[in-house]
Amino acid sequence: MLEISGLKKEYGGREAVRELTFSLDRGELVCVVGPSGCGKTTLLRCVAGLLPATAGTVSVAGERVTGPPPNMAVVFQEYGRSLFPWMTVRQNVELPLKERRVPRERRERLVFDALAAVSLDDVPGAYPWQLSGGMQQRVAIARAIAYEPQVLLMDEPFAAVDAQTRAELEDLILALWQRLGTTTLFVTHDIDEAVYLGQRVVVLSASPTVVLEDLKIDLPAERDQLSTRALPRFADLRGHVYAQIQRAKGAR
Amino acid sequence: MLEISGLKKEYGGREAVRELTFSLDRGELVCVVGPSGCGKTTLLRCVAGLLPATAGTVSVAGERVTGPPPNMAVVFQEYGRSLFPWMTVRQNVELPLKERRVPRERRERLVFDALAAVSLDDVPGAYPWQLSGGMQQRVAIARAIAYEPQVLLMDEPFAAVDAQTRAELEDLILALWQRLGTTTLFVTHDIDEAVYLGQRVVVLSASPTVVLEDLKIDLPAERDQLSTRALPRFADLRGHVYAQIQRAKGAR
Amino acid sequence: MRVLGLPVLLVLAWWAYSAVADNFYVPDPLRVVRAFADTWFGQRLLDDALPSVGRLAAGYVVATVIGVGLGVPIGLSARLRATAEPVLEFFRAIPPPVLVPLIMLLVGIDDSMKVLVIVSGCVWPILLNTVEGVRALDEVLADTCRMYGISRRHLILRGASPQIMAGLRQALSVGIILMVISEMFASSSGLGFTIVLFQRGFQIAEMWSGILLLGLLGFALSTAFRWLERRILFWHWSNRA
Amino acid sequence: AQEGGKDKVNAGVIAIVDTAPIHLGKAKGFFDKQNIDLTITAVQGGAASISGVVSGQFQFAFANTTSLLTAREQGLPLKVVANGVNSTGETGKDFSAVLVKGDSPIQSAADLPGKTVSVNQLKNIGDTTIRATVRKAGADPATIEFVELAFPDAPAALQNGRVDAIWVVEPFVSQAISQGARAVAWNYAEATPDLTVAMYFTGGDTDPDLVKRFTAAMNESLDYAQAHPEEAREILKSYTKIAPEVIAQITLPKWPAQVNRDSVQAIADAALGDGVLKNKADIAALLP
Amino acid sequence: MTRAIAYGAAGLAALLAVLEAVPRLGLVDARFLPPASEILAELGGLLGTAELWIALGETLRGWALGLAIAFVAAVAAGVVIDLIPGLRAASNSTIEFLRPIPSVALIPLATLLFGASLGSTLLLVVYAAFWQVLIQVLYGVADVDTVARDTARAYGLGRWSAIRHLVWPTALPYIMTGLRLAAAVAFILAITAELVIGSPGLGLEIQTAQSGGAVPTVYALVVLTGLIGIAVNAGVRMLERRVLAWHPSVRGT
Ligand SMILES: Nc1ncnc2c1ncn2[C@@H]1O[C@H](COP(=O)(O)OP(=O)(O)OP(=O)(O)O)[C@@H](O)[C@H]1O
Ligand SMILES: Nc1ncnc2c1ncn2[C@@H]1O[C@H](COP(=O)(O)OP(=O)(O)OP(=O)(O)O)[C@@H](O)[C@H]1O
Ligand SMILES: [Mg+2]
Ligand SMILES: [Mg+2]
Repeated sequence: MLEISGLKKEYGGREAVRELTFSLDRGELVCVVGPSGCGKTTLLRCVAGLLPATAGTVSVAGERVTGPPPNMAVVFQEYGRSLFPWMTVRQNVELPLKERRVPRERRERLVFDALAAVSLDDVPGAYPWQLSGGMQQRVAIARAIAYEPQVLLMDEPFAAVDAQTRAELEDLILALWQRLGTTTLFVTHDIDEAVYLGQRVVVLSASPTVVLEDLKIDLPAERDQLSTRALPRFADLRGHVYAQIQRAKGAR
Repeated sequence: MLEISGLKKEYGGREAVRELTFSLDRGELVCVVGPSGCGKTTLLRCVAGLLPATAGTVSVAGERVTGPPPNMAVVFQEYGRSLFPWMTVRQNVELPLKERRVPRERRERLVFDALAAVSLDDVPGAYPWQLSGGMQQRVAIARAIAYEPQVLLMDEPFAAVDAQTRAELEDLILALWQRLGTTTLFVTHDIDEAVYLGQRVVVLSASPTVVLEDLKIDLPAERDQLSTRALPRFADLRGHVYAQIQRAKGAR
Repeated sequence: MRVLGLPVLLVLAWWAYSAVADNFYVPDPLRVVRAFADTWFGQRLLDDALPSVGRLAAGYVVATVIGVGLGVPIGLSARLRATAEPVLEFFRAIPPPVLVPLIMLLVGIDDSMKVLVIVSGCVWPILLNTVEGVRALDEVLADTCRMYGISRRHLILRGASPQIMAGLRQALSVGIILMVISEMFASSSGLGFTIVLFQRGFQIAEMWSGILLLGLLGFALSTAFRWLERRILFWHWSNRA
Repeated sequence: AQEGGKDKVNAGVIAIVDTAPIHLGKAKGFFDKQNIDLTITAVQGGAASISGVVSGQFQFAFANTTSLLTAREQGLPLKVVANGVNSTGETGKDFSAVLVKGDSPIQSAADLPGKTVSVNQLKNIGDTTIRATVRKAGADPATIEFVELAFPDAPAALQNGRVDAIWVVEPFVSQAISQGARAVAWNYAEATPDLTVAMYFTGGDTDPDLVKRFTAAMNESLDYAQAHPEEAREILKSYTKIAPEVIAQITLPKWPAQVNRDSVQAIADAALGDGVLKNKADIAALLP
Repeated sequence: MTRAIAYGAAGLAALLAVLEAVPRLGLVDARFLPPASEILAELGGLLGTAELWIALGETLRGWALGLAIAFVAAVAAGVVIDLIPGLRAASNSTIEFLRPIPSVALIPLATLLFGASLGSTLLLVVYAAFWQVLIQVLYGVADVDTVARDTARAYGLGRWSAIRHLVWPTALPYIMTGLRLAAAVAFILAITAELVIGSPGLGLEIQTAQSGGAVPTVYALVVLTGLIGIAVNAGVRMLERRVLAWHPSVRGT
């Protein structure tokens, strides 16, 4: 569904990403982790078609990406800046559908369902700045869901929310993904989160970046904040990724 | 060393903290956890003498607290706002000592040692905004150490730093505490962190707040990010606190 | 009580001074108030105050249209901005009053001259703030638009509106100043003209009443502006309750 | 203030043709002779010189008749000390005129009603004398629309058709005529015979002896300028920015040492009739 | 960077070309708008005369003196209003009323009180510049971060230390903004006072040149005021850069 091959990115002659090659099958949820500044955001922006790559290609459903592809949605880390502050929650979620000329009735259905899925159907008339951080990020997620993308990209979406909200949002993402089967690329720097969420975890090296490891997460499909995280296998995987990243940092 | 008894705080007639009673022995490190908005910051500001309590008393080393006590240091959550951006790292650390009229030579010694303790002795001339978030928080910690407090208060000091830096800072706090033996009250909303750091964990209920549980953490004194967290007992304690907080939230 | 305390004190101080000092140029407040009523409640309001305000409004609107209209494309295109910046900086730095003689040479002396003088001063704060506002549009928001195929018209004016409003606010005070100055040249009506006429005729109390009226006008306009701004920028952090 | 035996005097004077005598007199040393150390400060207009005198910045200043009458009416204690400048009294050869475009249908002052005429300051000597001239020509000046336009701006405004007629003084009269404008009225000359256009004055509490000496120096300067027009033209180059070729052409005013009381009275009456003054002026209190 | 300069130069060149072409092609009477080359030549000539430099000195003196008085008075007033509890609320309405009074409304008063002299210029400049600075000072002293204030208290900083190490640096960026705005306004008002009242300075030169019908001189002087305006702005920005090296608005660039 999503293929990244030989991706390279230089900023003004300085190599940030050296060579990335990996792919996602339809309906897969893959997490990408790596040390800070290794190029996770760069990778994601290249995949989203927001940034031209220096070399290599990205393709979605066989189509080469040159600009933002039509069936892709992104949830940015900076939720506070990705919502339109002068629009209500419902207007924010609705806007992309309006621009796509989705008929009114279907549009309302989609918006309502998406807000319900993130438990925000009681505040459609509120403005983003009247909501807590976690709620704002849920609005951004609702907007992505309502858009019905084939591919969903998320860039450290929970980096700025507190731990309890974060756990809730993680479970929300898992539940939605299981229900809708959207191909999802999830970027994070939190190893626990990556192991908890992903079917696979792609570990990146420090910049100039390559793929250090593409790790299959062999935990039960049904996950739970307490029991899954308490599994010895979880600690194993966690420790393994942690050691990898330490190695990556050390090698820098 | 630090005694909190019958502490009650109302904001404009609305009860935020109902009744808190617990104490810290000299040299103890106690973590306080509780659901968001339960009054952790309120508690800490009362202890620091920055906020008058509605009822009850706080005393440090037998002295009743009415304003900021002289031998107490505070590390705030918002490190970005608690460092003076117009001062260099060394000036920030030095300022409280200057106010205290510590002689120049001794002051320089203290500042140097504190910066060395947080591995920042190579950037004393940098301004806070030239540092990463984790480094800024280490400056705030260095300032607290150089102040040589008998009691150290920390309010969710790592809430806004990334997971890897956070792990490093946690270990830094543990090492410093073991070396200096400062009585430390550490507020967090991260259960893992509380269990990992504390000798005891005080669990607060949702607002109006009371102490739900004062839990002894019977983990080995020597802690390590990977092995300690992988211990079955760690998962037990973690699960126990988690369940308590869920209960506290549910009861709201 | 608090709100009124200081103004009352100031008026009393004025009164006391005028009584003690017997300064020809500082008449006592009562005379000024009487002069105010005699001068401004009547034909003068229609003949002088209204045309002034009308020209101010016209100049302000034209300046807004030009400022925003040029500011958006200049803000969007880095190349255009680099080309236009020195020229804009230069024109902005010219004190608007020195343009009065030139504008008079070029367009004459009727109302269009006065309106143009107001435009020539008001347009710069609006233009430069619009450029800045458009240029500083949130990148994340711009990326969001690209990702979800949202056309940028949803973003540009709204996103830049806090800055544009800041420019409009500056332009308002510049506009009042230029309204007065333009009427001090080649005029036969208007508030600025009338005040100068009083001054030349040494009608001191009347002159003070004109200054007072200008103060009231400035105050009323800035109050109205603040009201409007709150409505338009209800979502901006500075206006959140 | 006495210094080295000389009184320091600051005089506020407009930098126009009319004030050549005081500049000439200073250059000739007439003031030194009277033990006056004279500084001439350029001011913008009558209002500035009057308030300069009232505020004590100037001991003496120069202002036109109407401005002085208005100030006196408002109770300012002004006193004329010397004559300033007079009309030549000759139609067609004066330093002040109402001009129209060469191809204008306006032929004389009687055609001005209903037209737009520019003056440098409204409610001042310009509109008063123009009204008087029009009245003398047998027409009713009530429908003339006066607008304010500084002298330098007026010729261009006339050219562009922004106004129907302009009132200007030298050097703009010569300049505009050389560019094709045509004079239809000589308002100073026609309004009243030998009009005293402006005068030198002082405030209420100037040392009478100093006033006497200043008057003496001023009168000597006036006489000298009147007698030596070429030197008067020459001195213009020192304090105005008028081009030398224009200076050679302009019509100079008359500089008699005596104030023409009748003309001042006539202006006061005309101003009262036009509503520029509210009360009958006390000429005697103003004039020496 | 060099590209930006090239584009900027191209923009200026285009402006000059238009100003040269319009009168030469007869689109506007060259008597009213002389070609750019003539204006610049005139400016060059003027710069060689002592008169111009004296006038320039007069203008800058009025500007600098007025700005300095307004600045000191406004900073002092702002700090006093902040220090005395209740004064802010009490003075609020008065400030809000006096501030929008256009300073040019005082021109007649200045003419009467001081005539055509430095006093007139100062009255207008000080009045206009004072409010610009005062408003910024008031915003600035109110903007002290609560966490920073708590930090100062927790570490035992005294009242004067807090003002010196906390309030003043916090307000400084605002004060600099106020200074920048005030410098521009003060320059405009200095020129206006000279132009309208006739106080000595560049404005009076413009006025006299215009009275003599010397149109190219008028244009040359207008261009000169524009250049000075740019210099004033650049100067304050440079000062700002030095004083606020730590501030986000400066360190970003
Ligand atoms: N616009 C840019 N211009 C120049 N260099 C850039 C730019 N954006 C990113 N970089 C550099 O590219 C590298 C990768 O940055 P990127 O933001 O992709 O890292 P990241 O993995 O997302 O880091 P983090 O975890 O801190 O978000 C960094 O070294 C960064 O300094
Ligand atoms: N200044 C204040 N005025 C009124 N209410 C306040 C104030 N500060 C805090 N509160 C209320 O008191 C309660 C406790 O707030 P506090 O900030 O102490 O919570 P917390 O436990 O630190 O939360 P968090 O984990 O989100 O930081 C909350 O309900 C809050 O709304
Ligand atoms: Mg990133
Ligand atoms: Mg808190």
